[in-house]
Amino acid sequence: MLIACPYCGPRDLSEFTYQGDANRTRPNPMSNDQSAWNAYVYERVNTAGDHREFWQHSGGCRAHLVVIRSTLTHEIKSVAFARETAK
Amino acid sequence: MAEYSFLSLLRNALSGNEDWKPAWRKPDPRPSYDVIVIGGGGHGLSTAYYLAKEHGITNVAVLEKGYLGSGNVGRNTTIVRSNYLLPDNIRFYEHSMKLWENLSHDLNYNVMFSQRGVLNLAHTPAQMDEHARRGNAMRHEGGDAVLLGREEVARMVPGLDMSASARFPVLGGLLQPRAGTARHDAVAWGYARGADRRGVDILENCEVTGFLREGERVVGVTTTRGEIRAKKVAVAVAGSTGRVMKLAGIDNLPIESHVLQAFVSESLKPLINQVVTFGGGHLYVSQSDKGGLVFGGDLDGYNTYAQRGNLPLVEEVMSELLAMFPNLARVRLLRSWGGVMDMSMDGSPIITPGPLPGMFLNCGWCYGGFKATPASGWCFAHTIARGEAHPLNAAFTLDRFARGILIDEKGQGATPKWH
Amino acid sequence: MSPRRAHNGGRIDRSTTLRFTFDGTAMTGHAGDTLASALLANGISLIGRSFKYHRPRGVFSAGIDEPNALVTVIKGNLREPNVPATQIELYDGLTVESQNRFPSLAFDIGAANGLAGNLFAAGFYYKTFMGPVAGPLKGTRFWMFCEHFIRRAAGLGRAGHEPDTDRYEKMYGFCDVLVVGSGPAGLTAARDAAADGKKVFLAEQEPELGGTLRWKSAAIDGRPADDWVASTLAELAALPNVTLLPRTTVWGYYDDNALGALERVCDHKAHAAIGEPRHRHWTIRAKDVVLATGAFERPIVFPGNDRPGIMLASAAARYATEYGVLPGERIAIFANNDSAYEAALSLKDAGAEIAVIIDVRAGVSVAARELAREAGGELLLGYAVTNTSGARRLREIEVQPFADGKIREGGTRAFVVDCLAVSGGWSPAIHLASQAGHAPQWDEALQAFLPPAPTQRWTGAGAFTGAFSTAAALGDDIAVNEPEIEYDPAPVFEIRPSGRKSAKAFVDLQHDVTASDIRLAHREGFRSVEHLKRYTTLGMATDQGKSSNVPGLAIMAAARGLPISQVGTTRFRPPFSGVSLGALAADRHGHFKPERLTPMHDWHVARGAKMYAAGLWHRPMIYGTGGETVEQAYVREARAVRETVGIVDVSTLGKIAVQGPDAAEFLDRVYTNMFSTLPVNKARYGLMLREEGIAFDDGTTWRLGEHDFLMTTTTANAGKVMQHLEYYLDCVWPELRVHVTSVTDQWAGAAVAGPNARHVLESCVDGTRVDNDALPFMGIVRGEIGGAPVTICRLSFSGELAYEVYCGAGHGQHVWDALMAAGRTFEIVPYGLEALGTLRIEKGHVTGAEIDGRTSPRDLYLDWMLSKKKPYVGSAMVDREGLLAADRIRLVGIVALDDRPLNGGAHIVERLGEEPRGSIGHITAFCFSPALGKYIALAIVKGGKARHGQRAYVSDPVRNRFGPVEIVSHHFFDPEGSRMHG
Amino acid sequence: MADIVSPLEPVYRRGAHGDRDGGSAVTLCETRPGSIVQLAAWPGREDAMRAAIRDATGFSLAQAPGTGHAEENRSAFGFAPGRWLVVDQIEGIGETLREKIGTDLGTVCDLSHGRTAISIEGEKAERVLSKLFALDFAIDAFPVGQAKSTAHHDVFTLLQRTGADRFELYVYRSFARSFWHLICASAEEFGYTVE
Repeated sequence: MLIACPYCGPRDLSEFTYQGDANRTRPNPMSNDQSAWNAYVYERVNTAGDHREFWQHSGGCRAHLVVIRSTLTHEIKSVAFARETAK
Repeated sequence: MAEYSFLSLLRNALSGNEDWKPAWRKPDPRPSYDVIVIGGGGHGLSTAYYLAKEHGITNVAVLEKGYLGSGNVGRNTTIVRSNYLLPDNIRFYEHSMKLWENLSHDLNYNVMFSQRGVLNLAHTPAQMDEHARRGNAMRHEGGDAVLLGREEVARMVPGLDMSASARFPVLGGLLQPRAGTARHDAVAWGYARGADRRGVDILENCEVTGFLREGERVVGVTTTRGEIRAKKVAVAVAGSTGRVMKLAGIDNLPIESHVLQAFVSESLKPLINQVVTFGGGHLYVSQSDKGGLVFGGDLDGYNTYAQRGNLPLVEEVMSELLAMFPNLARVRLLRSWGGVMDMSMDGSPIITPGPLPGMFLNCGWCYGGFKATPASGWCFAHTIARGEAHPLNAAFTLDRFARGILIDEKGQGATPKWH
Repeated sequence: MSPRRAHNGGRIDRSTTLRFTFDGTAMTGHAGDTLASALLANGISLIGRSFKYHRPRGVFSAGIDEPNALVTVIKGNLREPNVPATQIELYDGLTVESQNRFPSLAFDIGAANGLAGNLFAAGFYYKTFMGPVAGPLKGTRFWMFCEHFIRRAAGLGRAGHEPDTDRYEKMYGFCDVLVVGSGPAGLTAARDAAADGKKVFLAEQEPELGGTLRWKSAAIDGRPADDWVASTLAELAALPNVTLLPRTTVWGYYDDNALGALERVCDHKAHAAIGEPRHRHWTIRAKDVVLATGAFERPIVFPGNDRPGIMLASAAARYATEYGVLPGERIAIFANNDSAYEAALSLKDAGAEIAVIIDVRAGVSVAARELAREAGGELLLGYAVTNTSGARRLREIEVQPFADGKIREGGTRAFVVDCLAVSGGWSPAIHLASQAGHAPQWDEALQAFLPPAPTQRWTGAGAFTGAFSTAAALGDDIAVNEPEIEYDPAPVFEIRPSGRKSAKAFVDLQHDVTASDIRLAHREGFRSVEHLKRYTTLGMATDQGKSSNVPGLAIMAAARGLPISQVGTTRFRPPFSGVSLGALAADRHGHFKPERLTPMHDWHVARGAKMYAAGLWHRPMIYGTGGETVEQAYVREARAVRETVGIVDVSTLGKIAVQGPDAAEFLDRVYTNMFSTLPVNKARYGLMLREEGIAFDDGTTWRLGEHDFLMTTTTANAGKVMQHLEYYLDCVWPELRVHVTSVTDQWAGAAVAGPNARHVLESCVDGTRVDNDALPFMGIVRGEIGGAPVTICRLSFSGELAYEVYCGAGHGQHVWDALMAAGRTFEIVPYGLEALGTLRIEKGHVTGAEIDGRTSPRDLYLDWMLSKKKPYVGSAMVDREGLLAADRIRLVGIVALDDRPLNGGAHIVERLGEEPRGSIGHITAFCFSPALGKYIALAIVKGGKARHGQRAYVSDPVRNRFGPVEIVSHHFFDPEGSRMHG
Repeated sequence: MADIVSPLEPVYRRGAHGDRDGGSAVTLCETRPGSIVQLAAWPGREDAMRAAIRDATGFSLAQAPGTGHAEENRSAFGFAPGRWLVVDQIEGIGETLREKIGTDLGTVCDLSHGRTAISIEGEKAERVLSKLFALDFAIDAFPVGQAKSTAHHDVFTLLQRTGADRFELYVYRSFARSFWHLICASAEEFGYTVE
């Protein structure tokens, strides 16, 4: 795979670390809604298709990215800085 | 159907092998069954087999979208072991081990389970202690484990880098003597034949396209071969869990699908007798009866349903293998493939009634699926037949995450790629 | 009769003679020979033995598709098994052995297996060897007894036990166009792309570029084909934007046009040059790929089709034309298409006699007839080979009339020949395309699978696309003069005489899978392609079924009564052909992981420290002085800390600069306890949880300025903590103005601990006072030691009066030396990890053995660190019922009551019985405590504190250590902390 | 001031090595700059940070990622979003920069001891680096002045191209000795000189 880091340009998969599902929203820190926390920490949509996910360019600029990638073909549809797009 | 034996082989050989019958029938779906098992892999087939054998429920169909055994039962590195750390896992896998030990007789099919031992190498004193902790945990549950010193390891595994200058010198290892390998395809075929002989219908090329519901209750499935109703619908589809459960409206589960690559070298004369695992990384290697070295390492580490991996992981695995066995650099990689793993949030499986009425779920096998095949089917059959878990799978619930009763074998938390 | 060198011709250099040995017999060949051509030139036709029946086998192909002629190459004490003789370039001194034979190649007792062929049919082992249900051989024992012999009989070559000392290398390549294959289509594609100014890589698996043009008799642009190749190559070689990669096999097509390629740099040489790798593994990123990988000829399956002397027609022609070797004196051709007629003529031109051309078709093209006439020999149309004979090589063939896909009885004729050249049509080499995407498409006219529609950026060219002629490969602009033959074959894959019992007809030559095996698989229901492959092992040998897949599929299709298109094909997966494991490991072979060294590393080693691998770091475990045991050493070191002063290198601790106006707020969120209240120049111990409320890491964080913190982490978790912080800053709280930067390597750290620690500092620190007022517990000061700036924090892991002295890493050794010198008066002792561990066990401090990813803060009695005033990562889930359960395993201390050493990983039980049962927890760390004079340990035990004062037992069956212990508080020593506050 | 000790000292062997017939196609050197300083700007303050860098170094760095500039004794380049590295042969420029860069602009982090600087120069420099990093070193893909953050397996590395056939590499100090062995081994087939 080749991930087009918005800062570094297209880079080899070996430079990146997968940081998981980016569909989840962290509950308000003050919230004690256990089902919301359970959903955030443990539940996954596990999409078969275009999947919104975090990657860190750990072997590069170290920015976290939000990547939309097909889990069926590995085709990458979009890449953006997580800071700018994270929910 | 005829028993397999040396005599039957001889008799058939003399008649030119013209009289062999199909190992299992190819029936058409009936309109309804007592139980439908979705997934014609190892777990689905063993579930059907034990439903028939242990619970007398024979009006059962196994639905497989492709060819039988096309999933992980035919894509793994064939390792059978029960060397777990946590008691819930040890008990379950130890039960599996006992079923393995008699499986060829039970099925009248040689699954070639060979107990040549699994050896986990240790490279630091801390790792020796971790291995001792696990070995002791196994011994306290009635399992077998032996802690080996450096010299014993060197004697047991020729070719292993035992030099003091090794990047991670070998200090010893934890051996489970009863562990070993089995012929993976034979397990699927043996269970299929065994279930079929007890009356189970195995329906290949029969993909589930939806669930039939009466209110909340699941009462059957729609498939590419028509609608099939059942009193109970059991799901055992490993890497496809997310996709199948979405058909039932379950959009979120504590499961991620990841690809695990496996590798085989060209065939060699006997070189490695045990299954050996590396402690300086994550790698396991054994040698098949045909002579190929069979090995694998970590997941590629990203969500995927594609049965294909990528190059960085290939290179990582090879460098770990050669760090253990520097004599293998001239050996060639012959084949590689990918299997889609249903990685759970704590690295342990789920075998449970629900989450909908009339439905039963078996998933979350991570790397452990193949060796679990007999016990998974055995426990799942019990759960389906009785409507509640057997003590052996009572801990493998779906609500353990919310409740914080985790079975985190690796201590990595809700990061599936690390389990 | 036997194969021999032709009197002239070939591209070999007859003026250079190279010596080599085969099974100890000295022979010679010429530069340009492969081992296969050289062996044939020496009259050797028996080269290997088959996998199952150990049947004699010879050279079958001239390329990478070779199933039979596998040998082991010996270099010094290194063995490389299973190398096709067709892929070995001859060099002076080459040493090879045949394999899978005992005692010798000519007489192999394994051949007895062939006598019981029907017994060993596909899948036989699934049906037997189960053994008795009861008795001493019950369970898996009988199978394992049988398996022992099966394993020894199976396997091909023997690998060695010696470490491979050769070098392997990685290379990353970037290009606009990667052309795979250098035949006419590849050369043209490379030339065209280069002319467009593209950066081009041209990879060719053979040593010489040119592909089929090296042995096919076409004229291009009015010149002989090899002239055209030479000039095109010269043109390409002169271009700066073209890289030619001979001996380079592109073996894997991965996502986003990443291709793996193996370059065999030194296999054709006796010795590598200085610094030269044996193999180089390329990852090539190509914007576009041109697949010009050609096609593989496939055989026809017929009884007795495996004898040495039977080979592919194109291979026979190639031996004659390229290597100047006649694979036989008197040759028969057997074909279902025209291409073999070209081969016949090449063989005749090289000096062989064409005895007969047998074609299953009733009629052939004019061009083929013309070629047959020129080649000489009888042309038998509507015939097929039905049997062969010859002990260790082909002696005679039998042919019978053949029509409508069937043998017609009667009319049998025999021909005495020593070579049979077979062509069953051509299969495009679509492997890479298949790896890259969809399933291939069956083409009825070509009777072959054509590449699928691309899912990645590649285009096909030449024979890969099913256009087999040279003219088609070169395109319209180049004039080609070649026979206008028909490549479409008759749809005949197997010749199956009816009635009488016939000899075995092999589909997969290497694995001895016969046509009957395929029909048996069908009979038993193993009918899908994958079941067929798995049940019979068809196509799973080292040649990966390059010549057997399509015939095998066709035989299954016939058994099922379906067209081949409906039976499907197996998907190709990497690698296209075997890749050395060494190449894939590349520079990590022999150097698995880099070493991380602290600034004082060389000093530790020079002082005789026994080093310990802590992740990638090396840390001193003990500094043994003459003859000490490990225990004696750490007890001496730890005692010195308790009694006077010691010094330990703590440079490996993870250090993270946390900077910015929101740094304090950020720390409040990631730590369970409060950091915003920490004054400048003070440090505080902090605990981090995962979101699940499970302990993650701990360490001290120092407030160096209002907006400037230095966080320390455990050595093991430094990377993970860094990633954890970056994740929250990028993905969860992007609004916080905080920067985190790894400064682990910026700072050298030394902890000076013991009652005399302050005196040591007082005598060497300039620019600051270090007394209790200036530097209270958890205080921070800055000064200099020996002219180097230092930051000193008074904190204690050992429980003694202690300081961590940090300085720039480049000053680390200098400061360490100064501290050692200052400590001399107090008999300062350097101590290692074992003593560090001893001191912390005595104090009951937790580390990675207790924070093992499963324990909650309450399990470790760190509840006091859980702030009630603010949320933090983990706060929402730390109170789940499972984490509050009474039977959780929690931290305690253990004292051995039998004065014997304990062990990490030993379990704790309430009572000892016959068998180890009833574990209530385990020991995480143990030591002999010099302070207590006892063997003590930390443990995690069900119930924790509630068991203090209870008697229990250590149960350590894997080390056979059992004995009484007392469960006590984990705060063994100075629980009030008076010493460190002093 | 105490001398800064290099982690390469025991393994640093000046002179010609490897294949002498290769004619020393590569020169390796530990450059030992006095200061290596990281500057990090808050989002939205990147332009101001570049202005501060211009004031401190005289280099006008363009906005584009990875842009850098190098002169004899000083260089500066961007290597991550909002982050730059300033390298100077003189010690202590971190202090100077810290005075110029306020909390509202960003942060300054001194890495002078934490990174080991190695230069590689010569006609085979690109080829040697291609063995180690998954980067296209061709000059059109990696122009002079440009910097890239990358890694060789576990060894995180910053690279700046400072000439047509010259690159400066910055690796973590603790890994420097292992990395040095690796880069020397990679250059061996061409012959190399350690300066």
